[in-house]
Amino acid sequence: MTRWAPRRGKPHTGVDWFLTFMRVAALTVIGLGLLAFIAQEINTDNPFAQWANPDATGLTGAQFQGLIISGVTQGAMYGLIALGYSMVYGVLGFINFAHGEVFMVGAMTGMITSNKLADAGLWESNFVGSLVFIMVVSILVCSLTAVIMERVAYRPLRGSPRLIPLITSIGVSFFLQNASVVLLGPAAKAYPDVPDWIRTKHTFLDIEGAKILVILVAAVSMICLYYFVERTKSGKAMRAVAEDAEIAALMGIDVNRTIVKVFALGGAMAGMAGILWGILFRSVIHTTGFLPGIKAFSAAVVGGIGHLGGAMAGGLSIGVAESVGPLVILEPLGVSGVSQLRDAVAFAVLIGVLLLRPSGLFGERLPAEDRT
Amino acid sequence: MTDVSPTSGAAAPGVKQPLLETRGLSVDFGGLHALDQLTFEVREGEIVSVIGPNGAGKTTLFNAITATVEVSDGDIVFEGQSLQGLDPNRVTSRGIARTFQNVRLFANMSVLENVMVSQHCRTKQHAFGALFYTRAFRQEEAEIRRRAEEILGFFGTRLIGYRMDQPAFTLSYANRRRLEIARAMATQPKLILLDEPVAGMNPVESAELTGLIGRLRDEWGFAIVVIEHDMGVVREVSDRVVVLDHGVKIAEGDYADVANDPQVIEAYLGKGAGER
Amino acid sequence: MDRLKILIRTSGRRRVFTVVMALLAVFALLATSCGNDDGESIGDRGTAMGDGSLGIVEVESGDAIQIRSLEAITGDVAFFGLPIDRSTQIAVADYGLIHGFEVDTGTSLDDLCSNDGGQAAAQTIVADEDVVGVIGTSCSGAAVAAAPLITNAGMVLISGGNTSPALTSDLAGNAGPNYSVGYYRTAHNDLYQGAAMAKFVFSELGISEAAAIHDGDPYTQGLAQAFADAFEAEGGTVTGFSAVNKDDTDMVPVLTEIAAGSPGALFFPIFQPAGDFIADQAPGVSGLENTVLLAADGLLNTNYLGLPQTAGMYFSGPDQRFGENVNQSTGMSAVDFLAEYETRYGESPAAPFWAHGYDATVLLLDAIKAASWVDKGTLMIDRQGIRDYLNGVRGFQGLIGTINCDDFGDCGSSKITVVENIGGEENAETSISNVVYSYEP
Amino acid sequence: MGSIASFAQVFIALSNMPVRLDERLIIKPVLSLGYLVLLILPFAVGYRQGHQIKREGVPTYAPGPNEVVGGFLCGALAGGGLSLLAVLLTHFDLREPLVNWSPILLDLLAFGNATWFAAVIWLVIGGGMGAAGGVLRLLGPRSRRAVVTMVLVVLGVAVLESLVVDLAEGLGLEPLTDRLYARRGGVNWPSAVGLAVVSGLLAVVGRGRFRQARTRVSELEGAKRTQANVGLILLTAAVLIVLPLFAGKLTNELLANVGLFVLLALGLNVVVGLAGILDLGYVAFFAVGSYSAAVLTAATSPKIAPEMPWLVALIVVVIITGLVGLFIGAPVIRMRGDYLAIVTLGFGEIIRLLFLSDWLSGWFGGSQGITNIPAAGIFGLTDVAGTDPRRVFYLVLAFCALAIYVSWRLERSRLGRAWMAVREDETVAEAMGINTVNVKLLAFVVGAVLGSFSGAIFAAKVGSVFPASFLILVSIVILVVVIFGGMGNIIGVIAGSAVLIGVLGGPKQPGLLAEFSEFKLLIYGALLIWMMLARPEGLIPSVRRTRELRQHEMAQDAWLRGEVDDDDGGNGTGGASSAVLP
Repeated sequence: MTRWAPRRGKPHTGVDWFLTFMRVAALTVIGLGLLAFIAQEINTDNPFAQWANPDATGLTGAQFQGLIISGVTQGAMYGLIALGYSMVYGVLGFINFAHGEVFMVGAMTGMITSNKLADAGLWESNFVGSLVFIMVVSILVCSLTAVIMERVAYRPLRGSPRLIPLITSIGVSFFLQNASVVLLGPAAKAYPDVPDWIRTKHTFLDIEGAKILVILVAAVSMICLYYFVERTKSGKAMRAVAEDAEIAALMGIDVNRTIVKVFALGGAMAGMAGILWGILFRSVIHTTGFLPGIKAFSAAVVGGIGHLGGAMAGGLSIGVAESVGPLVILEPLGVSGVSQLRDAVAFAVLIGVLLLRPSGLFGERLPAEDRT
Repeated sequence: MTDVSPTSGAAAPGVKQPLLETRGLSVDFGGLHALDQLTFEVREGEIVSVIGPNGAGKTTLFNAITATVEVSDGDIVFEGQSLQGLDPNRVTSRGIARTFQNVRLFANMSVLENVMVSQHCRTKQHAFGALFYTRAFRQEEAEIRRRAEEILGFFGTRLIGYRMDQPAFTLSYANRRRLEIARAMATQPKLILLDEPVAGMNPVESAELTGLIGRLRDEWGFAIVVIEHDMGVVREVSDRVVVLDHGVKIAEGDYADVANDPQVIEAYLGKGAGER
Repeated sequence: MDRLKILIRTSGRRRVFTVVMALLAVFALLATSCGNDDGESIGDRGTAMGDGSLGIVEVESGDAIQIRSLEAITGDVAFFGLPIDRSTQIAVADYGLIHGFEVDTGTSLDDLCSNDGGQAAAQTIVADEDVVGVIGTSCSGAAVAAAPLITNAGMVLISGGNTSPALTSDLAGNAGPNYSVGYYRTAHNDLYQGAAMAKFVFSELGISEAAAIHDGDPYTQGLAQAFADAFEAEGGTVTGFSAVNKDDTDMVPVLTEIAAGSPGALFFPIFQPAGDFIADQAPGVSGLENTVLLAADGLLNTNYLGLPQTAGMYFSGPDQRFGENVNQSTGMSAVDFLAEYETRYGESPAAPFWAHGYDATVLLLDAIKAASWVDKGTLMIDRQGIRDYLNGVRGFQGLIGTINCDDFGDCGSSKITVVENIGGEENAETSISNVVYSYEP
Repeated sequence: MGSIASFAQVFIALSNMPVRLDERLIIKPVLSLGYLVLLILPFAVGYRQGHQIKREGVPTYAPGPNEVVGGFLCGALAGGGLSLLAVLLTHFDLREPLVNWSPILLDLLAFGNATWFAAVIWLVIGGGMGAAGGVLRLLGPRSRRAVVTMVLVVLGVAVLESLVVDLAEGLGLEPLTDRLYARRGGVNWPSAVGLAVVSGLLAVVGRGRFRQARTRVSELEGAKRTQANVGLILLTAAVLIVLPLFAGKLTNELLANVGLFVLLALGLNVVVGLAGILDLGYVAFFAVGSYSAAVLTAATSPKIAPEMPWLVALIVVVIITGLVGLFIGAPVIRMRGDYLAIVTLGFGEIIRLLFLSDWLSGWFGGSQGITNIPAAGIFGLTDVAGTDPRRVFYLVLAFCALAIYVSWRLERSRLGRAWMAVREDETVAEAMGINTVNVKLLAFVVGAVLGSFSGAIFAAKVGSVFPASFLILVSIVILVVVIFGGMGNIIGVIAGSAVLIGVLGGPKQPGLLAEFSEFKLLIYGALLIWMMLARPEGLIPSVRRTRELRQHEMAQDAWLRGEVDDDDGGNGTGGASSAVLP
């Protein structure tokens, strides 16, 4: 279905007026919140800091830094997951709703393998080796899950109306989540204990080891992926299929194979994110993948879907926004219990971006049939 | 470039007022000028053909008029009022209807429904009428149906009878083209834009449709703009021909003038080519 | 109506009408004859309690007395409801026959820890008119919807897990908004626990600035609120009151929000796994390095106490030093019960309310015994008698200690203790009885 | 195929389904529900392997003993998975990650005997079921029908025991059910045999009649056809009105729950089925309906407590939900379909979080919800509350009738046609003069209002509202119901709710198979995938939807029937044979 660019101009219908109003209102709220926050930071006693929230206290520099780092860590994982959404959307033009569950499968695999390793005593004696091992296992399992998913649930539906595979993927997501419940039980499952250097803060920037690890690994994975997509033959085939599958097929590219590779690659990134999640939080449950999955999709949209760098940037912005937003914007406005609303903030970012800049921060790259 | 009309307003006495004018219309696609400062007009009851090689901006012109593409400069005036800033559906309700080059019917709706739904902007019964099944609602439904059957009847026996209740995708190619025209007629326009109406038809069908285009004007009083590649059809139907190349109008006039214009020949066949 | 003729080939409208009316009449007769067995004699009541005002349940010879168990036995709160459900089964087995009749608990029902789940399950219970009493629910939210249904049907609902003040009273003689006559509980009222923790923090630890976090569950929110209110009543300042979502993992934002008020103590009466993350991440947040962490019975289990990050934390909860207590009716001691539980289910109870469930069941069975008599081989149970018995319970010795029922169904022990976690997996069991403060109003 | 089935068998075994369901007897003392779930797959595989794809020109061979042998092999392979599992269960301990890796499972698989017994017996059982499937292929259509009916009736009667008993009690047929069912559940095996014989005979005798009647009705012309349809509708209505009088609380509660979901599904059907907008946050309107009804009627509502009568409150609720529908709809309505889905999901979650939040707890009670919501008074005639599910059902029925009327009228109006056009091709619809934004927004609002009815009834029924009732899960379940039943088709949607919510149960409502409650979400997920792959048009499809999804096949069929439109000679570039849109 072709989508035409709307004609530029003043708002001319009720809906447009309403949307403009909403845009203005959203920006006003953000602006007021930020101003109130800044006022708080300057001096908690000034009247502007207290106009909405008389108990305003402001944050110390260390607290603010802690927030940012936690947001960036979280965002790096969203970014890794978002890559999968972004690549699949770029190639097939549909949202693989179940991708978040692939991430959950990764975290679960990590939990099982690491516990087995801990039973054998290897986890304590050779932590780094074990870590690499569970990463490899998780990547393999997740790629396999993603590929099976594609083969069983999505390939037969290629070419059907675009909402059909989306609905199917909701079913897949539901199925995987509940398969985990019935097979592994509904309780949260813990990773074995990690060495102190992971748990404690380091002198470097005063960050926990786990967070440094997450950010580093995410960066490395991103670079590898970028290299793969831009430089290798398979990567070029992927880009060609994303550009226009029919023409790519005419050029002798095996489209099915390429799509399988895309799923495998997305799965691998999700598997990596799953392990990082496990190391950072040391606990996993069947719902681990659901909300992070949706947020990661939001990240892909925010960054501009189909754009790899955008996915990472989007992940970081969603992560930081949901970490910082409630405290910096909502609390100075007198909203109580703001941390409860962080998911709401993450979704609000998605809605806001789609309202203000529907093609994302970096512009979207869509399959031929979805473009103007 | 023999007979280029004056830009606007200065219509010669005795000539009908322009129904549609474009004034310096430009459309850009990321640096590419799909339309460049295009100025032309259509008068009431006139059939104008727009021709030009592939990529000349013909369909873009239609898209610009029907507001499905962003206009970067210039203005479109219909019945003395600017169409700027209107949504596509508002343009249609002002009285401009179109068909699509690649036939886009509502494939799963029946033939009759395709025509009925296109009367949307000319009818007004809303949810309440439907819910309470008011007299006005029933009358309007009956009227919509009658009108739809009348329009389908215009094409002879092809689209009526049992076929009215068949889904549109069961139609043959030629009948789909006809249904597209019927659908455009159902919006009760003053101006119809036909995008390659005979493409893909055999000579018999295409001759028949050419006749229909004339009857559309004569019997229904529509002004018509046709994009067409088939020069036979163009010669047959056009009062006036506009030639586009790379978004620029390179010629305008009656068929004979345009066909002999060296610039047109060059645009079609490249430099140094002979008679077509 | 006459269009029906095509399908029902009858000769006229009148005939259809007659047939339908006749059928209706027959069914109505049948229906009334089924429900009408009050005419029979009820025999000699003897000393059985009650006045028959809520009706009498008859259990024929060979049948069993029907009670039900309604707990949260699936999903993420199963760890909480399952031990109560199991202790009900054990109590029924221990108790033996009542006037020579067996007791049947039927299939365990699930309250899904929610109001709609509770109502749906309650509906299945009340559909069976032979049921005399229900042990449940686990979650207060479920009881809010289930209690009216169950008590209206003349049954009693005795909970071993509900703690919300709304279900009974505010402890000052005012019925809570969701109180129903016929509702009882052996679990303590939240107000006790909130007050106990507040007193401990303010007087024992000498901290005058505290904060609280809940997770949006009615139970945790109620308890956190009770703590905050009691702490302010003590003269302390509540510097922050915030909430997380149950599936949150990154607690840095909420902890930063709390840290902005620099509290001396942080009370988070929530569940696992969110509780793990708070304990783990709190020391890393600037401003909370030295804050004392406090939690409640939702986290008071060996699994949580064994985590490295929870060493030194304080936990409030019902007095769990059940060791020396013996249930006066069955003679079962807490130690024996735990042994029995282990043999039956291969694990120790995951949440502290097993004893409350056991006592609740025994109270119900005692009440049935006191309100029933045998007439010609049929057991007659007076529904009102069961309530009369429960209203009069004073000084009953149960596993949880001495049980007194007040006018609003609060039968629980009001004794709350605070324990300190010694730290380390190996000390988890000991930590549970490492009482550093105990409270009784 | 056999090996896939064997994986599936192992999955089922490890999901704890057999062990959990073993308590529920189907046929006493032969078969429990737990074993039943392990028997279905080998049978299905055995039947399926004899499946032939019928093609013009390729001769079809008559099914012979090959089918039985093939069925046996496939079935044995499927059963073999369990044999292998039994062996593994004895020799390895994987209880650590797999919680159901337990001796109980082994015991179940081995029927209490040793491991080797389990290994052998499952090969035999699997093979036997597979062969039975193969044999079924061999039977003539008439006897096959009889066998299938027999099995389905016996299983149906056994599985739906609680419903049958409840109804029988109301109708005074207890003696019959006492004989049919054993004391603690399950059909007595002699009765099972009897039931099988009777139903088999009935199938042979009756099925032809039924089909005749159906063709007779479908052959009726114009006015008479409508008459027949109206008659059928009246009959259904009469049954629905009379039935609850004889049903017990259990059945009525079930009917009321199904009704609430029918109402929700009808609302979502307007949005998804008619206008083609995939709304994953539909629960938001359910929540808004419930909460606004609660705030308006309950005396204990925290901020404002106008204590309106329920019917008056309902009018306000409709206005509020309509506005919320506009508020949510306006920003999303121009988005691409799949973005819209995710954003509505986000809105659904935002709405729930707002009701839950401490911030707005002054208005909506936060996590403590709003309790003590009074019964819904209907013109002072009756009070509808959860204590009497029968009245709830009648109330729901009335609103369902309203919702059906609304969707039925709108579908056949100018607006309905516009929705269809928008669903087909939005750009063209706009070019044909349809204001797509307004039209879609209207669908959104109509859906919202229908959902709010369900919410308002829910609040009065349960007597309290808590945020936990409005999880994303509810949206997904409603979507599954709509899709399972058949998008865009009112009857399909109703059937979908009845089957899924009635039998399996809703998100918080137990269905007839309460034993399945742990597994129902898993089954929902699997069902959604399977429906999309095998029958995307749903259980009872709407004609239009089928066309949409199976355009190619239908066009081909039409061509084969010679119906296709080729009177023009069909020799343009797009002739009749390619009469399929891209």
